[in-house]
Amino acid sequence: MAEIFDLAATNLLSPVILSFVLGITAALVRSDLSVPEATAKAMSIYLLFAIGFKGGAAVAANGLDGTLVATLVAGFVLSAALPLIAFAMLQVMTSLSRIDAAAVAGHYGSISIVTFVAATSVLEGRGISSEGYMVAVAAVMEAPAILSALWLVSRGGSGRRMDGELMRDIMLNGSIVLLVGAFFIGAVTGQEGLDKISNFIVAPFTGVLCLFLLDMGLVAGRGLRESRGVLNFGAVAFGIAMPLVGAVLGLVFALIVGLSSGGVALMMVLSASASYIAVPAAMRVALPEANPSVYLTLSLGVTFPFNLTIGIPLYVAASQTLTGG
Amino acid sequence: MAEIFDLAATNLLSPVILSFVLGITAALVRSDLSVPEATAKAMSIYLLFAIGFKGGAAVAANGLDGTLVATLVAGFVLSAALPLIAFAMLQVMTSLSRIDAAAVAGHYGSISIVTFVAATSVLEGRGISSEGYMVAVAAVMEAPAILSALWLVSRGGSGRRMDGELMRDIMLNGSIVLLVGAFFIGAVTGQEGLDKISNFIVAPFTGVLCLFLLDMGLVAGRGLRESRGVLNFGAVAFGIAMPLVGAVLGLVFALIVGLSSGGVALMMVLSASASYIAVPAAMRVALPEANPSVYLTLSLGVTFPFNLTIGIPLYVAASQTLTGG
Amino acid sequence: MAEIFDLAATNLLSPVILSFVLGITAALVRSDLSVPEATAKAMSIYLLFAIGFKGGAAVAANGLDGTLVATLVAGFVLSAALPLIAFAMLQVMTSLSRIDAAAVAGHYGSISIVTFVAATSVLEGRGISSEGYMVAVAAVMEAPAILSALWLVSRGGSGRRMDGELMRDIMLNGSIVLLVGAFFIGAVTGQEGLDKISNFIVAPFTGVLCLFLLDMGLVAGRGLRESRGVLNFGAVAFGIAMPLVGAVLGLVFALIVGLSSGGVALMMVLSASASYIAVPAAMRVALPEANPSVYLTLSLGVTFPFNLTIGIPLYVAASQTLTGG
Amino acid sequence: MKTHQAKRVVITIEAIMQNRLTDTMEAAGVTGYSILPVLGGSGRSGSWSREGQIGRANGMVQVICIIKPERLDDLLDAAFKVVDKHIGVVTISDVEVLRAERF
Amino acid sequence: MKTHQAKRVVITIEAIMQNRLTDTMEAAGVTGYSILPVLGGSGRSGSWSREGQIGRANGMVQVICIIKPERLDDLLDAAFKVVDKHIGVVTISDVEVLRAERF
Amino acid sequence: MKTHQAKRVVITIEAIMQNRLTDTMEAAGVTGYSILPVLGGSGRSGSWSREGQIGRANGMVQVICIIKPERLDDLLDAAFKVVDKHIGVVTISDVEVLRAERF
Ligand SMILES: Nc1ncnc2c1ncn2[C@@H]1O[C@H](COP(=O)(O)O)[C@@H](O)[C@H]1O
Ligand SMILES: Nc1ncnc2c1ncn2[C@@H]1O[C@H](COP(=O)(O)O)[C@@H](O)[C@H]1O
Ligand SMILES: Nc1ncnc2c1ncn2[C@@H]1O[C@H](COP(=O)(O)O)[C@@H](O)[C@H]1O
Ligand code: NA
Ligand code: NA
Ligand code: NA
Repeated sequence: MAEIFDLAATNLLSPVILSFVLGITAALVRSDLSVPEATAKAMSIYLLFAIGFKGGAAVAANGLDGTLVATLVAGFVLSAALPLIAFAMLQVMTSLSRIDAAAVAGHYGSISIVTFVAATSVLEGRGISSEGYMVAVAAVMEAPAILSALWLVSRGGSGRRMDGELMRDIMLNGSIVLLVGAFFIGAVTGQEGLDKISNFIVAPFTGVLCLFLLDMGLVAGRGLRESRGVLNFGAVAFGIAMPLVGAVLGLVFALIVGLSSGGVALMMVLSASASYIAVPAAMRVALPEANPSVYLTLSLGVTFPFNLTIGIPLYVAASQTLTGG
Repeated sequence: MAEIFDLAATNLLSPVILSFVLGITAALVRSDLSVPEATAKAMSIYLLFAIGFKGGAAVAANGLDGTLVATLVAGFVLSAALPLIAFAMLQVMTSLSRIDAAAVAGHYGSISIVTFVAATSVLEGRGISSEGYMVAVAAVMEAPAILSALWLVSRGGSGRRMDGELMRDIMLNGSIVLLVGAFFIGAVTGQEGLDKISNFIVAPFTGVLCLFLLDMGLVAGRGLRESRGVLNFGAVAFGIAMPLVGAVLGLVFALIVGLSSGGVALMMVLSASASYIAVPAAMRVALPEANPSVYLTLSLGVTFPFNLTIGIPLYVAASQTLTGG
Repeated sequence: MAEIFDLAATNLLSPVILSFVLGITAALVRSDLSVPEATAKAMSIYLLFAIGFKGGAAVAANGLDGTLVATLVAGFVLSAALPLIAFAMLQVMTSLSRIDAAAVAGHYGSISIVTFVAATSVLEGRGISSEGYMVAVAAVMEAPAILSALWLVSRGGSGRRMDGELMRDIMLNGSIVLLVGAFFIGAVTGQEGLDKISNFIVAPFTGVLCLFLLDMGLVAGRGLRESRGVLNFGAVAFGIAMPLVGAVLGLVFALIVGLSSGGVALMMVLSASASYIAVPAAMRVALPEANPSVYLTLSLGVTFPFNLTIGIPLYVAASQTLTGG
Repeated sequence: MKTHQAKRVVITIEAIMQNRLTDTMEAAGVTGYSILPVLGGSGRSGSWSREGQIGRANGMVQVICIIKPERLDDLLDAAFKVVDKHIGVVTISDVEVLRAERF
Repeated sequence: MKTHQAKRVVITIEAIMQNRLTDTMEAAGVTGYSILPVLGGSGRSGSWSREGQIGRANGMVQVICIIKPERLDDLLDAAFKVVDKHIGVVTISDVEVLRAERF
Repeated sequence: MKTHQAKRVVITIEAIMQNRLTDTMEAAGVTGYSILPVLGGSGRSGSWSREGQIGRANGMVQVICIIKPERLDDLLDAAFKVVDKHIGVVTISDVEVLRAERF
């Protein structure tokens, strides 16, 4: 227990987290500090490329163990199933409309790649290794949740919202393509490839993550300011309870599959995190009636900071205790 | 004396200065070389974050010595007082209107953070250490000069220009918030934090500074081209005399406070430098009648290049001679 | 021969090439992956600055050998002469109009700096050194081809298209000024200057090149998609035959001048590559009737990928065999 | 200088719907348009800004289309199909164009 | 397709004054507007460009507001308060809007 | 609020021709204009987008000019010289301006 607090404190006082806090604070006091859109996108391209490549290179180094397929399937099932649980919880805990609840639910089945990145950086900091293919699992978990969310809506009577174009948009969205592509490049070029570019994708990684989280803090803080009053107590409670539920489910699946201590922690993080890129975009197209401030504020303003500060150290500690890792 | 020339030559032939020269040359020959706005902003975010963080980490490493408060007070007083001197000089040396003179004066009380950054990089190159909290002094010196400038105008009869919103804009402008925020993060996470991100904020720092100065050169050169004829001989003379006056005052205050050799040099640099971000923005809001080409050309086109090339080595040499450092 | 295949395979499976393939694939499957314009420009500024600086520093280290002037002259002649050959080939192999053929021809006399950068990175990877002043040769080869192209058109009867302003635009275009400027900075500051910023311009270089080529792949793929049907078989054949012709001519000139093995390879690369920045811009101004999809698709969609994947290893192998290097 | 009557249609629409809109317009035979970026704004669904955003879910663009008056209704029908359920403002005004043969 | 008469007001104003302008507009009950970036320009006070700039002191934006004709004067009064001493161009033109119920 | 009649001229032109156009306009005595970025578009010569581009060869900008009606022809003549052989759309519409003394 003391160790958990220790881990949480170390995590909270890292440059990465404090940069996020700086961003959120700057936005809340209405400073005009801002990161240009092009710069934010450049950093996200960098992070996706680096994390994908490193995952692929790790797979090349360690070989694929038999758990890969099982883990991918587990990820797919979790992504598809979590929205159903989230939806049920939302109907109990909040008074959101059916459509808003379904849209929110979709976000919690899918994943937040920057939460994943922050978690890998915590694991690295503590010297815990994890399966390189977890980034592939992250990619697999992006989309199924969207289908579940749309299914939840169509069950409620409104006609179908999914068409071929939307499906293509979701499967081939830039983050997935870049993450998976970089993973393959890393897997093909292996350690030799990594050596060539590690001064770019490894050495400055944590520093770039700091500035990226500064920006995330600015955007989250601005969102919180704009949407004051959008979320009531029940919704905020959901935004904290749901990641815990997701993490527990992720834990169960990961233990069944037999992942390493680091892999278990990452599976918990993926299940606990909520999308703020792929799913919001899909929802604007497929469910334009759903209120974006509700799902964006919950995902980026409540669950993301919760996972970043409290969630990740908790999941790492839990996985270490339970795997004995 | 020979040493000063030597230092000046080393400084002039460094990649940092030559990049600025390249930028200014490209703009003057009307090359279409340009740095996108988003890229320039990204570099300035990087530099502010890095310089703030390193200052904070230095404070964490060396502890706060008793001179901190005295130095902050000295900075505040200098920032508030320098505009009055500048204003008097401008009324003697130029025929600028009262409002233009006050606007220019405000710039010279405040500071240019990139001049400060260039100076720290010269100090580092020569192995001279300085008080980490000088970045906090830089932050403190941004705003008081603006109030002095507005006071100079209001004394001249025109009603008050300062309102709560402008005050908030000035105190919470992005550069100050980022610099101070990064300083706190550095101070809290200390050497351990620095180790995590030094591959990002230390290793490539000088290189980024080169490209940033390339951009500053482009902007300064374009400004000089556009505003040919705006400045007469008296104004240009002020743009070179004023930093020297500021540097001497900064020297006196720094010696009284008892800073180290590096700290004295930085205090001289801060006093000698003229703002080109915070103050111009405040002036556009509060003194829209003042002519921006006058203050921007003086600050960015005359004083900044002067400090960068001749001023910094001079201030460093002076501080070393006088502190025996 | 086996060695060539080996080299080609190593080249094809490098992170740099695979990033390009990822970009082109993402564009062809219509993923929404995209790099912001400001980010792409920032990377190109970085690459030009780094390659220019390193070239200059190499010259400072090794001194100028007597071949410099001869090589610059050779570059000039090649750039001016290649369009004439290209034009003749286009009239035989394609049914392009005189103006379109002249515009295309201009691109093949000039050079693609990113092909050059990719080649230097292959040479470095294999430990082959080359003359630092080859970047100056690259700069010299940018413009003459444009004049040849316009001469080809004016011979065909339409009045002259070149005016002083266009001439200035071409000679002082941003890429040339930055490349040459950085070269001078590198030459002046030498090894000492390089040491100061090598953590920025050397260490992360290959990684940045990966992301830049990812973007080039996206742009090339989008271009190929948009202009399906613009190029017939003859044109595509030209896009592959012309670099080979250029490379052979470059080889001959380089052997006559007496360059090192690396220098010969780079001269072949310069002659083989086709411009996609300076020349297209000049053609839009001077030959607005020429169809940009023809020259852009050929240069960026056919010849660039060919050189990147097959050409470079071929030229390196040829130069090594023939120079015995 | 001789000019011709035309209509200028400005469709302010969510960025995420841009391709769907232009595809629909092209299917309706409208091939000339320009896209302008929008930095931010405010409306019934609150205010927004593109600053620091990486997602495509918020943010709008302006699709501007100069069109012959007789083709206006085709364009509006096409646009309406896409804009209907989505956030968006469509305005039409009269303009004169130089070189009408070019569009 | 049924359209409604409206006014299109375009206020080109210094970027630094943007928030003051939109706050004043909102205080006057105008909540719908879009902000367009301006890259550069020229006027009595010389020419400018945003290229490579980091400061906020130069550069302009366009605030575009589609508004019911009867609300025009409120908007202009509000805008005038802010634009008055500052650099800025305000233009008004007639437009028709689709879906007037939405604004 | 008192307004004045003016013309709003919008010239959508290749970015590479921007300086040549504004130089010609200035030579014709037109000094007030603003430049708006264009992200992409489509026309007879196909569609384009600025995404990921580093070259200046494709991409357009909008040069917007508010001008007194009596000065319109000078402007159009000047613009026409540059736009003539080049890709570009020129539109003219009526606007009212506040503070006509400022332009
Ligand atoms: N009256 C208006 N004038 C200009 N732009 C508007 C107007 N109303 C809405 N918009 C734009 O359309 C977006 C969505 O509007 P709404 O659906 O009302 O929230 C706003 O954020 C603005 O960018
Ligand atoms: N007549 C005009 N048409 C379009 N934009 C203008 C006009 N006059 C001024 N502007 C814009 O407003 C800015 C400031 O104008 P000024 O106050 O005249 O210097 C210019 O740099 C342009 O961006
Ligand atoms: N009718 C139009 N409405 C708006 N923009 C247009 C129109 N026609 C052409 N454009 C713009 O001008 C560019 C070149 O047009 P074009 O010369 O027809 O290929 C297009 O890519 C658009 O950005
Ligand atoms: Na999840
Ligand atoms: Na000062
Ligand atoms: Na060539």
